Amino acid sequence: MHSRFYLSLLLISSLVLMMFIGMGVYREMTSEWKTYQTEYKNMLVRNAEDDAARKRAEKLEIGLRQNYVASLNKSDRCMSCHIGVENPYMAKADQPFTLHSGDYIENHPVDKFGCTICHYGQGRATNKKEAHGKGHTHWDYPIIPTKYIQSACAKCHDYKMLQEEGAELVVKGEKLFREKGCRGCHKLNGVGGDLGKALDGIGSKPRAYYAMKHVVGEHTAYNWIKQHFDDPRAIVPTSEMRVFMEEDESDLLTTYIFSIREEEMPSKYRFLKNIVTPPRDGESLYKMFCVACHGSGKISVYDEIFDRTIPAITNPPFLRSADNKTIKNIVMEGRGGTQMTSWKTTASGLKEEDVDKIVEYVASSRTYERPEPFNYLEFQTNIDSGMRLYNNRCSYCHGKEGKGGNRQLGINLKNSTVQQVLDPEFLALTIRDGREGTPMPSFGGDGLGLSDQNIADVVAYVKTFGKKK
Amino acid sequence: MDGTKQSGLVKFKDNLFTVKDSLLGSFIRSGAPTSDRSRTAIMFNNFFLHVQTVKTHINTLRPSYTLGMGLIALFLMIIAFISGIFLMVYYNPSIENAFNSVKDINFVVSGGKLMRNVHKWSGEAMIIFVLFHMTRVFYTSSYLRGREFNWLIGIVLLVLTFLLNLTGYMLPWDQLSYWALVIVANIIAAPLEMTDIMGVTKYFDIGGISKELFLGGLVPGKEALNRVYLFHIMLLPAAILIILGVHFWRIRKDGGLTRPDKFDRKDTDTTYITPPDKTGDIFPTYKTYGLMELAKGKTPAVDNDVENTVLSWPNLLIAELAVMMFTLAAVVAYSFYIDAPLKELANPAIPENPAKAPWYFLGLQELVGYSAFMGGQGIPMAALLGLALIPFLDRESEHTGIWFSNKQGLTVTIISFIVGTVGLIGTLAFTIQYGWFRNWWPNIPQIVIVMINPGTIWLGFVMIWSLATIKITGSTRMGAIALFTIFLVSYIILTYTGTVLRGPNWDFFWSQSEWPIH
Amino acid sequence: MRVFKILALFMAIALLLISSPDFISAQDEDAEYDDAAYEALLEKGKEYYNARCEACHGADGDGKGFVDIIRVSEKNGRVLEIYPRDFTVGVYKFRSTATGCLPDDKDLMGTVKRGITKSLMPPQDNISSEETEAVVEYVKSFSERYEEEDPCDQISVADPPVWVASEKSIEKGKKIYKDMKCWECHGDLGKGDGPKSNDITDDWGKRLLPFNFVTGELKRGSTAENVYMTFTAGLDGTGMPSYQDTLNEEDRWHLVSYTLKLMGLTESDKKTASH
Amino acid sequence: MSSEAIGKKDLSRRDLLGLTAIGTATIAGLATLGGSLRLVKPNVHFEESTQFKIGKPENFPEGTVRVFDDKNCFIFSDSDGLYAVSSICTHLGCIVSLTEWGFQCPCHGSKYNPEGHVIGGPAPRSLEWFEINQDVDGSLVVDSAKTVAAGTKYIFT
Repeated sequence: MHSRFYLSLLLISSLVLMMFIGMGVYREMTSEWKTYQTEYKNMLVRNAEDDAARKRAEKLEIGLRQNYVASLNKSDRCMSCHIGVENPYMAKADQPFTLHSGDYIENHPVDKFGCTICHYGQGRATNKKEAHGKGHTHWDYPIIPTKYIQSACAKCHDYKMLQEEGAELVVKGEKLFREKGCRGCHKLNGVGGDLGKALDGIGSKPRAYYAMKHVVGEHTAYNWIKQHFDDPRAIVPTSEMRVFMEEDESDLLTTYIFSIREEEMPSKYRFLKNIVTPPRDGESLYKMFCVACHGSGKISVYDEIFDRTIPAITNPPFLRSADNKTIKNIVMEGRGGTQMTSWKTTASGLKEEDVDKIVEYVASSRTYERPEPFNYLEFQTNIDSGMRLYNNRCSYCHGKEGKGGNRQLGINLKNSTVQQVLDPEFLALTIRDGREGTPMPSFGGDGLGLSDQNIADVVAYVKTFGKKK
Repeated sequence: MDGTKQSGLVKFKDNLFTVKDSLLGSFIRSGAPTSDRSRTAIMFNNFFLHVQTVKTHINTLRPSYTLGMGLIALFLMIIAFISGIFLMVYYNPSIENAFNSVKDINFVVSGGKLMRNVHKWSGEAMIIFVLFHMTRVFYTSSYLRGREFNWLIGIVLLVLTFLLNLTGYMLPWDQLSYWALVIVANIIAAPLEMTDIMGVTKYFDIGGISKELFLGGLVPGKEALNRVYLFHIMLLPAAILIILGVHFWRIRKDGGLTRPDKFDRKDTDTTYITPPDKTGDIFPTYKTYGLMELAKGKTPAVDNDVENTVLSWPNLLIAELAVMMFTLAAVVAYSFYIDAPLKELANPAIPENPAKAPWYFLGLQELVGYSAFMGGQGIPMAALLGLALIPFLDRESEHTGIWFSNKQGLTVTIISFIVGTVGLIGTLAFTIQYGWFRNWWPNIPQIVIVMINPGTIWLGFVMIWSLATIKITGSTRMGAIALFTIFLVSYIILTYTGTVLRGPNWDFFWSQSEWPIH
Repeated sequence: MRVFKILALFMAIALLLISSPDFISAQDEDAEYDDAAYEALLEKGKEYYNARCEACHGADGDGKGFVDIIRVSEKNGRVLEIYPRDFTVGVYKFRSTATGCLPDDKDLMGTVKRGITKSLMPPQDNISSEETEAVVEYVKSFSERYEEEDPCDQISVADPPVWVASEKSIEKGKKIYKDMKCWECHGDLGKGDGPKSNDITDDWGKRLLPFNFVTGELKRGSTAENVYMTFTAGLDGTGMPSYQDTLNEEDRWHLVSYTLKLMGLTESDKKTASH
Repeated sequence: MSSEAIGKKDLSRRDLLGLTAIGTATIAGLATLGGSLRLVKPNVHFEESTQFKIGKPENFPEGTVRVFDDKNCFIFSDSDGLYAVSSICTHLGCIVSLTEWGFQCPCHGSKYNPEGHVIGGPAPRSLEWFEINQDVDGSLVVDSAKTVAAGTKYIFT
């Protein structure tokens, strides 16, 4: 009866401890992978064709399988469950035992490549939830959906080879990336616009890089990228991204996006047969950097995303009044206060010769008739009269003081390019003749009836916007 | 010659045949514990047991007196030490491998996950039980009568416990580790706030230098991990072991655990003791004493109090064994169900939102929200200083060994508890609702915020409250009770606020379920 | 902010109407203009029209000004082609009169003042009431319809019932949206992408795109009353009919609730948006 | 004597609860210790696959001697066929080098003949011979985890 309290405490605690140690051992014994391996072993034994095969099957050791590839720094334990991945007899088996599809593992043996180098997921994990890394697992790189798996091929192979040998999805994605004008806003390898985030290593950004709030379904980077191609503002409400996808284009681009990775493959894994550099002629460059906003450039459109008019830049009336030098100036300087950023080499990484090519392409539909010149300097300009005219005739599109945008059709006149780079003749011509194909009407004689003197006055007034008061 | 040789061999032969008994005898030097004498001998012949007295006061054995808190804290530490050694088998302190090796412990090491959980939870439970132990010691006035020094050592042990936990938190090199490391490094650099105000940062950058020494660089990287690892597995454990040794030695020197001056045995005492054999042996009724050592306080076996002592073997040892088993079982059971967190790999580019320190520092982080220097260094220092000074400012030792001293003590505790709860929640609610100086006057100088913020105001209030209590009750003991109670309440409320009520951007939320989805 | 602006606009208009009784009486005495005064009014209107309206609506009011088609690229990439209104036909979308009727002068004046920002028609916010009257009178003079017909009476709109935009009302509206086949043009989710959306034309054969509730504000303004008026009066010249006869008043208000929900303008939407 | 008796009696009274409690505690403690010690044995090895490809059979004409340093293996080809010999000394694991007369271990002077048999020094066993297989694509695969009897030579086409 003595020390009853402490002895009872000791007895109960010891029993509880033993119970939990036992439960811990039991949990180890019945882990997910052990269950799968036992099932696999039984399957092999049951389906063995002869005694020798049965003996081999019975000798199968149940234990963790690890594929350690030192040069890739990968320790993949996927085969602890996907144990039949190299067994040709498992072609028709269900997951997780099934043979790897296609003939990929012939050239990419599992013991040299592992699994996560292509499929991602958490190779070190030994249960399905953690290994596949979906949902709330605190793993940055969940297993990649098979529709995007070709992004992994591009880590080692060149696009020509991929095109020829059955990885055309990522090739198409790469082409789309060039032709949708993604780099008009996003820098890649230091070249591109500044409106969006740089895309270097975007494919290996961790999960936390993305704001997952609006993503439908699993909160993975794959879903984020795919869904934001489909509808940028559904994922990032304040996004200014202009990208409009047809059917499977978003999948293709997503595939390409995940091939842009930070980590480099060791050279012995890379297999570059024939690298073909993508074309860098004027049209390709225009597509790469301009097309996202300007489209074909033939018509001008008021854009609700930018909340301002995106001017037409390849229509003949524009080209008639703007020579290559003017266009190049606009491109190089950009238009301050608008989404048109500067394309100087220092700002965009684009070489000057490339800008020349783009300008040449833009100007290629120029007809060689020149407009009747407007000798601005001959006029005695009256800024007050210009102001009155501007406020009466121009301000309801271009806004007071030429700010433009915000549900006003006219473009911004206040930026430094208009104020400093463009000469008054150019402005006067534009006012007099208007811009066909854009909402800018002709204000000159036959049009809305302003005299040349009036036009000169307006130009003089417009040119005062840049001055600081 | 021949005979001598012969007898030598015979001797050797005899020794050889009796080697079993003599070997056993050298291990069990006192014989089987069948008599009081041998039970006593065990206690003082064994290195590990001799730190304890041969006889133990019944009061010490009463679970309702000590609640076993100190013992539990000790055993938690031992569990953490042993499990830590097992984890060290696999852990690799490099930024390339740390995270992976922790993943390996979780995934492929047999029982690795359980071991990691045990290590984590025993470590964190240690904080709670050290605080509980401190609370017990305080409310039973056990810091008095020569125990002032041991109280100070206890505070050092508390700080070491915090540091051990904190450094451990940083080792997995996941997002939690990394951002906790960043926050802690910047709290260390917080004196910058003061030197900036004084304009002497250029000449005397104590904050910056401390941070650089801690991190081995300017941002957390491989050097920082190495240093943290060194602290966690070497310096801090060594320090805590040595100081713990002193702590126990002082308990012995101070005359064992405290007990009331007037101690009455109760009938219920028999459920947790075995009364000594009164017959013969070394504690006869006619006993005499020799001077063994000089010790402060009342040794167990003087005066009539000897009636209230029992032999440590088996009474104390069974109690200790039971508490140890209880602790181990509880930790293993908890660890079986609840996994230690492990988030994504550390990413210096993407902070956690909210980037929270480990929970036991979230009270501080709440204060840091007002001023990094005051919250991270000033107020904690003041609180520790206040705690350390308690035994020197309150010297009323008449109620030693009695919970809450007396009825008045209990009343003061309850009132202080209510005042602390209401006052602090009010202060926090006000700050959360209306903001602080910077929200009202954006250009206010930093020095004003450093000096006057909800944290310092609360600190001031606590001091005034304690002084007022001393004045009203006329007892320094009551003032100490008021101070300590509010300290405890503040720690709990601030920690709760920082842990549960603060969400992304350090905004206020009633619970984590209200956090916006990322 | 926008709500505030719209509200301010309404307040201004309301104030204007209340504070100038002679303005209203002038309306009533429309027919009693003497010719000279009418000519003077038209002249004034023409002056204003030529400065501000001609560029788009054309010197002859036929909608063929120099500006021509205005293209707007919506946020989802859909490009709307906007043709300035042809005043010679005398068919107007934004009326407070029954379908097929001429609009009330107040409707026209309201449109001039407010502009149609969605279609980039700028609001004329610094125009006096006389000028408005003059320009409206001038615009009316383009159409022969005004010589033959009189405008119908305005449909009176009561204040929206309190339950508009409530959960229950939205549910009912959703059902009506389905039953009345609104989705055929406007799409299941109101994105303007219903099965018929690709082959709608206006009365003059120009292609029309159904309204996308999700991205746009309503041209006549996105208040509950305006939405209600659209359902009641229809948008003449387009595929949007009047539901005055097919839905009772209560049902129309339910439909308003659902529309507001699709546009994200209900109270609960605003709450979540501010988070 | 009497004290002994009382002691024994005392012990027996406490026996049931006390001995059970202490016994259970001992078992629980040992179980915990045992379970913990199991943790020390690694379940996975961070080692590359033991199988490695050496190329097509036609690359190994008669008389070929090839050294695979990173795999610790020699490949020989003679008139009887192809064989793979380990370069790890059976004494204490140093790497042997090829000489005119066989293999020489630099660490403690073990000597082997060209077949891998010990001819001198402390080595207790002959060098191991590895299994060679032909893969589906025709290339040869050596598996250093599978040893075969010394003298096993393979003929591939």
